[in-house]
Formats: sequence, C-alpha cells, structure tokens
Amino acid sequence: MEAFVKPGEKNRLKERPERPVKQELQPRVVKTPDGQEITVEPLKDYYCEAPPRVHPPAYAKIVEDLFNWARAESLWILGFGTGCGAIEMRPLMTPRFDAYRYGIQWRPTPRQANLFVISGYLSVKTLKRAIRSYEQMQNPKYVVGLGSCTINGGMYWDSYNTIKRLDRYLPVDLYITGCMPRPEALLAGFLELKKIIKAGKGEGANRYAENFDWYKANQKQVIHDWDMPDYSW
Amino acid sequence: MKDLTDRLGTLFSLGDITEKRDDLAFVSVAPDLLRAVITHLRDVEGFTHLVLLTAVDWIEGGQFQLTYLVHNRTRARDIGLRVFIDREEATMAGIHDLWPTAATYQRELKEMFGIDFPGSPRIDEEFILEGWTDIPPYRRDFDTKKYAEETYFHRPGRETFDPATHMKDKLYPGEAS
Amino acid sequence: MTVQDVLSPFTAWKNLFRDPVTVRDPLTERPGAARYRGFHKNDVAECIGCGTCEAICQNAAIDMVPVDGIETKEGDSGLRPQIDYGRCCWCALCVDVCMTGSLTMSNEYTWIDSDPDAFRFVPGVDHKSWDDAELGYHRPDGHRLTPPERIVMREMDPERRIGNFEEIVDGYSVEEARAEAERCVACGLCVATCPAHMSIPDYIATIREGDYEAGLKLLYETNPFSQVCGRVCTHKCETVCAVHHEGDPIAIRWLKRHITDQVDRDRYVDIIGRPAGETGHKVAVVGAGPAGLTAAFDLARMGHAVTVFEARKHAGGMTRYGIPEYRLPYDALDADVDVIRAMGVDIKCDTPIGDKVTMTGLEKDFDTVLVAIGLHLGRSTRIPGSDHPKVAKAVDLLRAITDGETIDVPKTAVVIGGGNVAMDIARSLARLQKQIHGEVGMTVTALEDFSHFLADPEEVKESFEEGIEIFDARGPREVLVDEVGNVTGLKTWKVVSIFDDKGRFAPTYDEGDERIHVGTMVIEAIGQAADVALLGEALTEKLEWNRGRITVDADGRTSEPWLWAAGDCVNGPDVVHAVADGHRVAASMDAVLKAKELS
Amino acid sequence: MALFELDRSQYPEAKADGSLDIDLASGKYLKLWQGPQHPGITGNMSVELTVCGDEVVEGRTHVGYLHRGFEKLMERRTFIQCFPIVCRICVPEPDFNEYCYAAAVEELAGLEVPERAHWIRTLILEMGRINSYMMYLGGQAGSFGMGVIGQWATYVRDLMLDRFEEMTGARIYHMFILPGGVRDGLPEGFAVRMEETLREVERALKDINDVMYCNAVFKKRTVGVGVITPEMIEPYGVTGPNARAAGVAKDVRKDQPYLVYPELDFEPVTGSVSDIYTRADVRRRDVHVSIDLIRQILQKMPKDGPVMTRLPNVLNWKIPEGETYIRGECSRGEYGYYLVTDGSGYPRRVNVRGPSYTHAMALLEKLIVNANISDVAGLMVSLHTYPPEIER
Amino acid sequence: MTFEWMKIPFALLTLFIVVNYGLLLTALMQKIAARVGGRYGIPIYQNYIDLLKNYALRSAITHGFMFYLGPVFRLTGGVGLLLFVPTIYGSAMFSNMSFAGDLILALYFIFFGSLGMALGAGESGHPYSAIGVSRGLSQVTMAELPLALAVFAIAVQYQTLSITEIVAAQQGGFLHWTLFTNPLAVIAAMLSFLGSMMRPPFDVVLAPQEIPIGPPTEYHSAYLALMQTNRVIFPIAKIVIFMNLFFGGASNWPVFFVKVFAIYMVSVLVGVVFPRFRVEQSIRWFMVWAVPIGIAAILIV
Repeated sequence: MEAFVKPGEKNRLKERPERPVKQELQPRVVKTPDGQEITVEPLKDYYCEAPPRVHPPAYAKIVEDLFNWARAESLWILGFGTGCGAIEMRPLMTPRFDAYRYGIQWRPTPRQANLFVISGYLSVKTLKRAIRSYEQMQNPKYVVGLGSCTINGGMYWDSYNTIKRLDRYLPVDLYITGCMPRPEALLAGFLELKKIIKAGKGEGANRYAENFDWYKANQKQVIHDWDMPDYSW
Repeated sequence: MKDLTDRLGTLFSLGDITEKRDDLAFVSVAPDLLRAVITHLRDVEGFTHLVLLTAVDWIEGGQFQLTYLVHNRTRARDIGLRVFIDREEATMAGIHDLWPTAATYQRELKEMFGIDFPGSPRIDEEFILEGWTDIPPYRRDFDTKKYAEETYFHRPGRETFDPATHMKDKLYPGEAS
Repeated sequence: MTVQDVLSPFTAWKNLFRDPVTVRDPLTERPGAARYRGFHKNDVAECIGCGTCEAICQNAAIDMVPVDGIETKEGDSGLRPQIDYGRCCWCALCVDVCMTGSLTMSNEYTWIDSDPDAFRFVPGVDHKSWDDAELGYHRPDGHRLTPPERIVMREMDPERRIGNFEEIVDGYSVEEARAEAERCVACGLCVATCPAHMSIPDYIATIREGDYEAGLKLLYETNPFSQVCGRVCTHKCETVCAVHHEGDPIAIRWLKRHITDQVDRDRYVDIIGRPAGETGHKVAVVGAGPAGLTAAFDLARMGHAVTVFEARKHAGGMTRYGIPEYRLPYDALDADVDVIRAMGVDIKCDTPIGDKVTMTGLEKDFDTVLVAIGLHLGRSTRIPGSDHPKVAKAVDLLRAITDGETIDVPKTAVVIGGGNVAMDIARSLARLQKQIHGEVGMTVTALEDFSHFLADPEEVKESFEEGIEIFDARGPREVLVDEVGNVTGLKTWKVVSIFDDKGRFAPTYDEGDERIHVGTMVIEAIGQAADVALLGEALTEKLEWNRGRITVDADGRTSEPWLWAAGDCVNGPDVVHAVADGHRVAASMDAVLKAKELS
Repeated sequence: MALFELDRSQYPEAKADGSLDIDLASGKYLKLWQGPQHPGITGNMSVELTVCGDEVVEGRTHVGYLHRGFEKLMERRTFIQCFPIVCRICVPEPDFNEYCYAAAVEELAGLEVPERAHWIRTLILEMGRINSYMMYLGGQAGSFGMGVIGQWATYVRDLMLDRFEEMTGARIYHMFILPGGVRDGLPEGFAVRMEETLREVERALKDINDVMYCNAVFKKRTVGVGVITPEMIEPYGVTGPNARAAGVAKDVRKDQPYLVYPELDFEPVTGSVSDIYTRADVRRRDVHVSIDLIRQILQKMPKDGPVMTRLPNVLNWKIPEGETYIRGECSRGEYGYYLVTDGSGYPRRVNVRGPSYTHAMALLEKLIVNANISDVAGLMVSLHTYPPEIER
Repeated sequence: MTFEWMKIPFALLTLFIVVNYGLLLTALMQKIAARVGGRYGIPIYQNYIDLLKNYALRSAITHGFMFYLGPVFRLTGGVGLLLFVPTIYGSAMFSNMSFAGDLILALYFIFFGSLGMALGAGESGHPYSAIGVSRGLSQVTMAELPLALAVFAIAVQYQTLSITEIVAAQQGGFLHWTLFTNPLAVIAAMLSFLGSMMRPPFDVVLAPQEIPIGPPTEYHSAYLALMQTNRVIFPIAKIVIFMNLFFGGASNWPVFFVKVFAIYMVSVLVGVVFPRFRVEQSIRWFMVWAVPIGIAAILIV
C-alpha cells in the first residue's frame, strides 16, 4: 500500500467554477397537511452528519477472534451492482454456485450490509453513490474490488468518466482480477476475504476513518458537484 | 430506394444522396428543410419509426452533421437525413413534438456535443454526466486520454521499451541512425 | 383466474425431492474450457520481443520490459511483454496477433490479492501456477490478424529473360507495394540487423501513406546506394522480420526499390538535400565501390572535400563489376553514383593507385585516406588442371562481360561453387550461350547440399528456370583435359561432410559416387581476395594484418592514424555491409578531422 | 372495488412537454428515489418518483451511472481495437454489439464473410437471446417477490454460459465475433451438448410456465398493468417484444433478414395487449422460437469451411470514407450500430442504438404515471431494459 | 391462583428452547425453500453466526429515542407473547404465565410488536420505512380481522378465554382438534396466519424489490440483532397459539417441535411459489376470502 499523501499535495485538478446548489437541495418552507409550516434544509435533514470514528478492537483477543470469525462467516453483501461485474453475482447466489452455503448473503440496504462489492468500473456519478452507500455501512465493513477496472482502470483506462484506482477513494481489502471474474473466482475471493477477516486484518473502516481527509480530498477531486456532507455515517 | 429519393427530390431541394444498400439511403438536407422533409416522410411515406438521432463532429470543416434515421416498418427500409449545422453556433430546431422520444436524443446531443435544441423538454437537465465542467466530451477537440490522465490516478511504476530503440542501445549504442 | 392457476404453482415443490444442481466444490471442480481465455502464458524462448502485442492492446496493458537472462540479439529485442491485469480485458488480440505464436492463454482464471500492485507479471518469466496448463486459448489455425503471404513480385518468364540481360523483376506497382507495406507490423527488429541500420519501419510507413519523397529522404539518410540495395541487397533484415516466423517476411528490399522507382530521378538531390558548408579538409578514398562512395557521400555532406580514385572505367566497384546487369541495371547504379557526385564528390575513374598516384602521395596530399578496394581477385581450387587457360575465375569473367569485352563463350561450361557469384556467372554465361549458341549448357557444382546452400533460394530457383543444371554436394576433384589439350569437363565426388568435428573446413568425399560434368570450360567461383599490392611495400609492412585482411578497429581505422579501411576488403563481400562500413568510417573520420580543428 | 379508487382530479395538470408542476412544499407529495442502490432496479440506474399516496404522479429516469463513453473511446481505437470494447455495452446480451459492429465494419470495408461464420454468428445470437430472456424471467418474477423462478432461470442460463464458454472461450464477454468472421469453429461434440442444454432449458421453461405463468397471484399483478397501447408504439419508438406483445408483428429477423435468418423457419411471436403479462408471455414463447432456431442451425449449418476471412494487417487497417447503419433484432428490440468512417484507421463516429434508449427513458416515464409504487419495479423489468445501452 | 416465582426460571428455559429451536427452524425453512430453487442453502447454524455478527458490529447509530425503542418493543412483543401462552400442555414447567384470560392478552401482544416497530421505523426518517409501516399496519390490521373472528368463534365454541382450557378441550385424539370440530374457523385463522408471516403473497411490507425491506431498512448492528432474535421467537410464539387453539396443543417437546414445524411449513409452502400481492390487493383478498369464512365460522357455532 502506497503511503497516504496529504490532501492537496497531488492536486492536479484544474480550477473549476463553483456549481450552484441544486434547487431541490436548497432550504425551503414546507406546509404539512395539517397546516403547520416547517423549514426543511435538505442538506442537513436528509443526512446524518457526524465525523467518522476509529473503532479499535475493544475486547480481549479471544473475544475479538470469535467476533472476527463470526464476521467472516457471515458476509452480507450490499445489493448494489455498480458495474457490469454484477451480472456474475447472480449465478453466484443461485443454484449453480450457491454462495449461501458459505454464509454469504445479499442485503438490500447498506445499513445491514458488511461487504461492498465494487463490481467493476465506477463512473463518477456512481462513485458518489458508492461513497454514500459505503459510509452508511457499519464498522467493520469490507470492500472487494472486482475486475481489472478497479485495479488500474481496466479497459476504461482512458475514459473521462470512470475512476481508475479504487483504492484512492475507498479502502479496499481485496481485488479479484478478471474481466469479468467468474463466479468461481469471486467465491475464491470471498473465501480469501474470510481469511483476512479472521486474521484481524479487515480494518478498512478504521483505515478510512484514520485517513479520512486524504480520501475526501481524492473523492472531491473527481466529484464536482459535491452537494452532500463530507460524511454521513 | 431510388423511387423514394426521386420523389423526395421533386418536392424538396436535396443535397447529396448516398444509396448505401437497397434498404438504406442517406440524404443531405438543409437545416430549415429538415422539419418539412421528415414530416413528409413520416406522414406520407410511412417512415413512422425514428430509429436514432445523433451527431458527427466534422471539426475540420467546422460543422456538425446531425443524422436523423427514420424507418418504414411496412416496407422495411430506412432513410438517413443528414443535416449540417455550424459548429460554433450549434442550434437546431427540435422534433420532440413529432416523436416524444426524440427529446431524449436531443438531451444527449445537448450534453455530449453541446448542440442546443431550444424548447425541447428538460434540455438543460443533466442527462448522463454529473457535475461536468469541461467541453462536451463527444466533441472531437475533447481529448479523453489527456483528461483521464489529468483527473484520475493511474497506478505508477509502469515503463515500456521500444524494441528498436532498446536494440540500438544494447547492440550498437552510439552509432548513427 | 382458474383453480389451475392456484394449484399449478405448487408443482414447484417437486424440486424438493430432486438433488440440488449446485456444484459441490466450485473452486476445484470447474476448470476453464479447452478454449478458455484465462491468464497468459508466454514461451519466452519463442518470443522475439517484437512488441506487436503491445501495439494491438487497446487497454495499454502490455509493456515491453527487459528480462534477466534474455539477451538482446539479432531478431530478438530481449524484451518480453509484461501484462498489467489491472488493465487487461482478456480479448486475446495479443495472442491472435503474436508473430511467433509464443503468447497463449491458459484456462486458469483465479487471481486474488489484497495488494493492487501485484497484478503485473511477465508471462513465462515470473512463474505462475498456470505456466504448465495444457488447456486454454491458442490462436486457431488460419486465424490471422496479419496476412502471412507476401505479395508476389512479378518477373519476366524464363523463356523471355534468358536471351538478354534485361532486369528480371518488374518491381511492385503502387497498389502491390502498399499492400505489401501494410503487412509490416512496424516492430523495428530489422533495424538492428540491417548493417546500415536503415529506418525500415519508417520508410515502409511512407509507402502506406503514399509519401514517397519522405521515404526517399529516409532512405538516403542511411544508404546512398538505395537503388542498388533495393535490388541486390542481401536483405538480412528479412531474415529477422517478425512476420517471417509464421509467414513470408516483408519484402523490405523490394519496397525500398519501390520508393526509389516512384520518385523522379531529377528530384533526388533536392529531396536528399545539399551538403553543408565546406570545412576545408581533404579526404581521399581509394576505390569507388559502395563502401568508398558511401563514406565519400557522408563526408561530402559534412562539408569535406572528397576525391575518389577508381582504377576501372566506371564507379561502382563490385556492384558494377560483380553483379550482372539483369539483377542490377547499370542505370540504377549510375543514378546512385550521380547522386553521390551531386554532393560534390570528385570521382576519378581510370586512376589506379600505383603508378601516377601512390599511397605515399595520398598521405601527403590529403588529411585522411580511406582504402576500400574490395575483393577483386578470384580464388582458385588448385585441383589438377585448374591452371589450364580454359579454367577461368568468375570475377574476371563477370568484369569482362560488364566492360563489354568479347569473350569466348563455350557451348558447355561447368561452374565450381555454390554462392551467389557462381549463380551470377552461370546465369550470365547462360544468357550469352543463348544469344550465341541458341541454347543453354551450364552446369553448377556446389560443395554444399541444397539445405545448406549459400546462394539465395530465389537465385537457385531462377537458375533452374533458366535451364541451368545444379548439382549439390559435389566436391571438385579434377579438371579433365583431353589429349589435344581441350578441357572436356570436371570430375566430382559426392561430399559426405564439409567441416570436421571442430568446425574446420575439411571436406570428406564418397569416392564411389563419382561424376563427370561435361563442359569445355570450367569456371571457379569459390571466393575472392583483395588486391592489396597497390598499398606498396612500405605501407604493407607498417599495417597490421589478420589472415590477409587489414586489421581495423570498430570504426574502420587502421594502425596508421591517417588511414582507414572499409568494405569487402575488411569485412568480406556484402553490399549493405560495405555501406554500413562507409558510414562508420565517415563518422570516425569526421570526428578525427573535427578534433584536429579544435586542437 | 370502488373503495380503493383514487381521485385523480386532484393531480396537477400536465404541461405541454408532459412534465408536471408539482409543489413539493404542499406536503401532498413525496419524492422517492428508486436506485441506483435498489434491488428493484434493472442494472444501475434510478427512477425519481413523485408519489401521492401509493400512486406515482411523475417518474423521471436518471441514467449515466454506467457511462464509460464508449463512443468516444472508440474514436481513438483502431477498428480491431474497438472489437473487444463493444461487447461491454450490453452485459446480458453482449454478442449483439459484436455482430452489429462487425457487420458495419465489414460493409464499409467491403469484406466478404465466409458462409459458416454467418451460421455460427446466428447460433451465438440465438444463444445470447435465450440467456437474455432467462435473465429477464428471473428479474420479472423477482420483481414480484417470486425468487424461485430466478433460481431456475439463472441456472439454465448458466448451463448456456457453459456452452458459450466451450465455444468462445469466455462466459460473459465472448469477444468471438470479430470483423471478418468468427474466431473459430464449433468444438467437438458441441451439438450433442447443446441439445442437452436445450432440453434443460425446455424443462425449466415448462416449470416456469407452471409456476409463474399459470399463477393466480402473478396474473393478478400483471394482467392489464403497464399497458403499451398501439398508439404509443411509433411516437415512443417501441420495438421488439414490447411492440410485438401489442400485436405489431415486426421482427427485424423477418423483415430485413440478416445473417442466415432467411434460411431458417420461424414466425415472429406476437400478443394482443402489451401488458406486463403478455410481454412476459411473448418472451417465453420467443425462447421456444430460439430453441427451435438453434436446433435448425445446428442441423443445417455447413460442417466445414473457413470461419474467418483474410483480414488486412489490422495494425494498419484503414477503411474508406462512408457511413452505414446495421440493425438486428435482439431480445429487447431493435439494436443498431451507426458507423461513420473518414478514411483513417479509426472510426469517425460510432453511435449505438440500444432498444432500452427509448424504452427506459421516454416510454417508462410515460407508463409509470399513475402506476402503483409496488408495480414500478415490475413495470420497469417488464420493458426489459439494460441501462448500459442507454448511456454507453 | 397465586404467582409462583419458580415460573420465572422455567419461563426463561422455555424461552431458551424456543430461541434455539427458532434459529434452527428458520434456517431449516430457508434450506427447504432453497431446495425448491435447486440449491443447498445456508448452513443450518448460519443464523447463530449472523446473530453473533450483528451483535458484534462495532458501530451503531440512532435516529432518536423511538428508533432505539422500536426493536425493543418488537422483541417485547415476541417474548411477551411467548410468555403468556402455555407452550407444553399439561406441563407445570412449561405453561409459562398463562392464566384465564390469556387469549386476549396474546392477541394484544401480536399487535403490540408491530405497533412498536411502526413507531421506531417511523423515527428513522427513511421514506421506505414510512411506506413499509403504513403498508404493514394496514395489512396487519386486515389480517388480524379473520383471526379475531376465528378466535371469537372458538371462544364461543369452547366457552372460555383461557388457552390452556381450549387445549384441554381438544385432548383425546386428533379428531377433537378444532381443525376438525370447527374447520371454517381454522381456515380463516390459517389465512390470517399466512398474512402475518411476512412471506409471499403477503410480504408487501418488506418487499425488497419495491421498498428495500420496508420498516427495518435503517436498522443495523445490535438493533437488527434484536429484531432477528424477535424474528425467531415471534413466529414460534404465534404458531404456539395457533397450535394450542386449533391443532390440539403439544403435550411434550417432540410433539411441539413437529407441530410447530408443520404449521410453519404451511406459510413456506405457499410463500415459495407465489408472488406478492400489492397492499390493496391483499386487503381485498382478506376481505373477500378470509373475513367471510371467519364470519361463517362464528355463525356455524
């Protein structure tokens, strides 16, 4: 892992004009059906703003080991197909490969998921949603980069709309190369992830919190209309 | 196809006609004639299906080519209308009232080429891109590789050698040519 | 809605009693298919590092990198592809385009790592678990992304060409040349092998683009004998051509010729450019062959005053006197010489060194001197009867033919030798026989068998077409002379081996397989030597020698500070080598002269 | 029951361009986003819903989450380099891109494709069609909470992927059809294994028919919901099964036959009223047509012969100036490539016309109005759209 | 009847058995459903791990006081329900806190959890939670109606509101079960049961494809673990009631396990093969099919 660089140090971004806040995100007064008038400030009300916190392992090693074992054996994948790799998730969760056997399930909401599978390239527009989804997941949480394009841009290496290195924007625990990786490779990846978690090395969420400024600077460099709080757990 | 282009030719003054296949022809039309021609094609000639509407950037000639491809379902043939408009003042009248679905195409052209279609629904709304501040990306003068290199991080540590140069350095360094 | 609609769905429950279709252990039970495009393999011994895979990769996933243990050598850049699996999309275009077929794919597909920088490897060098995988994608037979067949060069029919000395090959038409040029993959492996390091991929590219003037400029930057080389170059470049590995090499020589053919000869000098301003240094060149004239050309363009002394009537050296006209028309050679003259080179023909002009004189009158005297003395087999007047040396005969001297053309003749010179003299005499006697009666006997033949295959093929008999693996034993004293033929034995265990020349024969080749003349074409007598005794004494050749350093400089030597007389016979020598010498001389200025 | 009918008179009037003037501040309406992180969305896109109670007042499709700029990227790739990239435009049925692109290049470059390559291409396209439909069937049932169909459908799709793998060397992105032909012939014994797979597909289809199509609740949810009226077909550019379900018997395979379709025997599948159920039914019957076509192909196709024409050196390949449009009938409707060349080694412009472009944008926005929130997912899936071909 | 303190440890033991049985049973049901799909499904012990994992998550956020109370209410509903119904008929150890009027209390507890959940989920501020809650409340209300009618019918039939007494009345061979003595009431109740098990066709409350999982959308970590615990207790508690009221109760644990499994299986049997109703469709369905049967059951008695 490359050393974290301070924000601004590698900022090659051109000066870009400030974008006005979208109308639907501006504060407004809403009249409720019973006649009350309440002020809505979407940027505050829609998000739960709080700084991220590092949650170090809190218990004795034997307890943490037990917990890590449970975390590893119960991987709940967030149901967010960010790119084309998502198509191989379906065979994985269906009869042919039946990942449920390995304690892998999918959850439709980020609050309940622990594993975010970035299924391939991320366009800037999706990156924004992926960050939001990631931040809503609970610590500890894991990110798996699926496919070549999460490693070094893949075949979209010269595209103006996709990020090239996922590790700059989210803390990634594991990469599975391929374009796209087969379900068997995904499965092997998840089993490898289990080993990482059991060894107590799946601390991506804490890494994210520790280097929060660095990640944010990188994210803001490509997301030009940043109309959300920096962090919204 | 010949019969059709001939008939069209008698009604409108057309530009170049390219017969591509038995069931596909491309015809150049002046921008102000487009609406009349395409309405005629739709209502009289049975070209009721708007297949696509897209643009080609002929930057060397300072022009955008808009291609309206319409299809006749009963006779199974297509005609593409080419309209050349000025690249600097890229504005064109929309056809979203003829085909509601054209509004989507026009939105895309506005965003990706910067061609304006005044009055088209949600024409100024972001369609595909989000927070885009550079020139419209499908224009030829937008260099996607350069943009990607400037904006995103590439994994460092890669280096390549040209075989001929490498052989020169190894086998006959210092010699001419 | 019917009752059936309520009950029918429950049929799904029958699956409860079926075995699940799940693959029990997906990680081991599911190897990729036989054609699976999995991770890359590379047979590094086959690979030549041409970089075509890098060129075709649309993901910029492939880098050509030097690899420990793989030497850069002719025909192998020593680089090997490194693939970035953070980019690859497994389209296998690299496998499809691979020039040697060394790059293939395994059926392995699982690679997981938490270090994103780990996904880079040099297949075949960085050892991976799939290196020995038997299954996986290989380019299917007949599936080629580059055309393997060369565009056929049209040439005169044997019947038509045998009676005259007209050039045999027609040269490519513009369309043919473009098609041939399009086959080039621009790897550049040929450049290192070309003795003159001509920028081959670049000038081939100009043919594709139709920009012949740019091509011509590129040619003359590295080779003032482009017209000559375009016809008679030994084209070593084609032997290392990447396309050669699974197809015909690019016809680099013919393409070079095509460029020179396409540009009007009047335009040459304008395109090539006039020489730089004068420096005041004087250089003498002995011998107006390719080496001498190339050096003269370069030096003249650098601004030095160059005088070339040539013993014979015309400039050109062996290219004129050794190569028959049907291979190299004199006007092409003259055109190249004219270009050199136009650069301000003073070529004095009919000026042999020895009487009026001596080496001592040159040393005095000029700043530096180059000796490029070529190999003009034919060697002899020294077999019984080889001192007979009807036993001739090939070089002497060829010179006589070139100079238009009348020679006594025999009805039947036997040539000893299997090199290009043997073919040249055989085919030249065959033409004269046809002209004079109406039929060809030439026999060639070569020491080597056909699989190790020295002459170019096309020379052999064309000789056969022209009715010349060629016997391979025949060792000459005796020139047969009848009682009247006329040569009647040549006796040969079958060659068993040419070299001994240590690789020394020591032919052994099968005496039982004897053969008499009938001919009233025997021509020896077994090699040439330099005529070094002109150097004078004093100089010969002073110079260092090695096996009859002047010892020179890498720049062609002799042990005498004012004297350089180049061309066939130091390197053995080869036109393009001579050109390369000329360049080297010119650069070296120029450096010395410049150094003199400064001091 | 009139009890549950909503009073629509209170909804705002639509403006000329179809948009509504909705006063969110009134508190009467709720803004809902379905997607992009939403299990009921097809692929990675989102629908912005304005609802009043359980009814959708307005829906707006948002795409661009998968935009990679293919059309731009192709402008800086040579003709052969474009070939691996095109299939990524549509994940569930990638081969159509390969075919359309290859056909467009072949037409402009004047390449003749060997006969056997045509047959193999047709075979691949029909296999891909089955896969795409299987994907759809699982999604359609899943959108109504019937997960078991998805299990079966994905399984048979996986079997078909095995056939793809042994033939093309890849599961998803086959990269097998390239300009000039196809990479290779069929492997040994392919027809036999294909027949086994087809039987499995048929068996699964029968089960799916029993469980999904003959299902009282499924019918209740789908019959008469999300109807595409015949009047909507032309203005909204509706093609493929969506249009055929409404009785428009237009199938490019029949009307403008390409590849070897003229030599195959089939009839386009049509329905009467294009509601969710009929559309699903048309697709199910279409799978049967495809199965039949594959059998015909394997029977009729020439057993030997070249599969690839001799290409010029692809590294230096230039194509003369020209423009063309190639279309085909993919599982979702009309798929087309508009290719413009300018005589250089790179395409001047490539425009991909995916059927989802019209279906998921204008048509969906039209159909979604007055739908129940519960039906949005099902409706969206029933149009069988894949967002990557909208934004490319 | 005096309160015996000894009942508390016994009730806790019951709770322990039920929780474990519930964890295994729900996993088994998932495995059975997976079989229909042609696969193996989760390991039988998977629920334990999931539960442990969720309790072990390090971070948790709250949207407010009610948000926190939601799962607690929900769990209270489940536990309460269980504690006030006799699990094993005739066993002093496992009759829990049952008393004369426990039937009414039990009905109340069935509803209590949903209400608590509604309040908590509403607090989360997620629109999908709100939609899920409104759907949930209307559907639960509707589904309760036939159950209430059926319970009323059997209360009339057996002339008591004590579950224990109702069970007692059904002893002596399976023909004495309410199932055979008042089949209409059982049908009405079982239809209601389908409606309350959160399985298709009545899972519009959760409906992952529409309102990703509805009320619990925002719940995570320990909250979710609490709800998971409830999710294994509550259905079983509910099934215990049904078992007691309609299927003769259980006189020992093995019978208990078998009967609970069988009744649970009914909802799985239907749930796996049908899609879900829209909320108004399911309400209509209860109105058209379940309620009339319930009324008929009362009328017959």
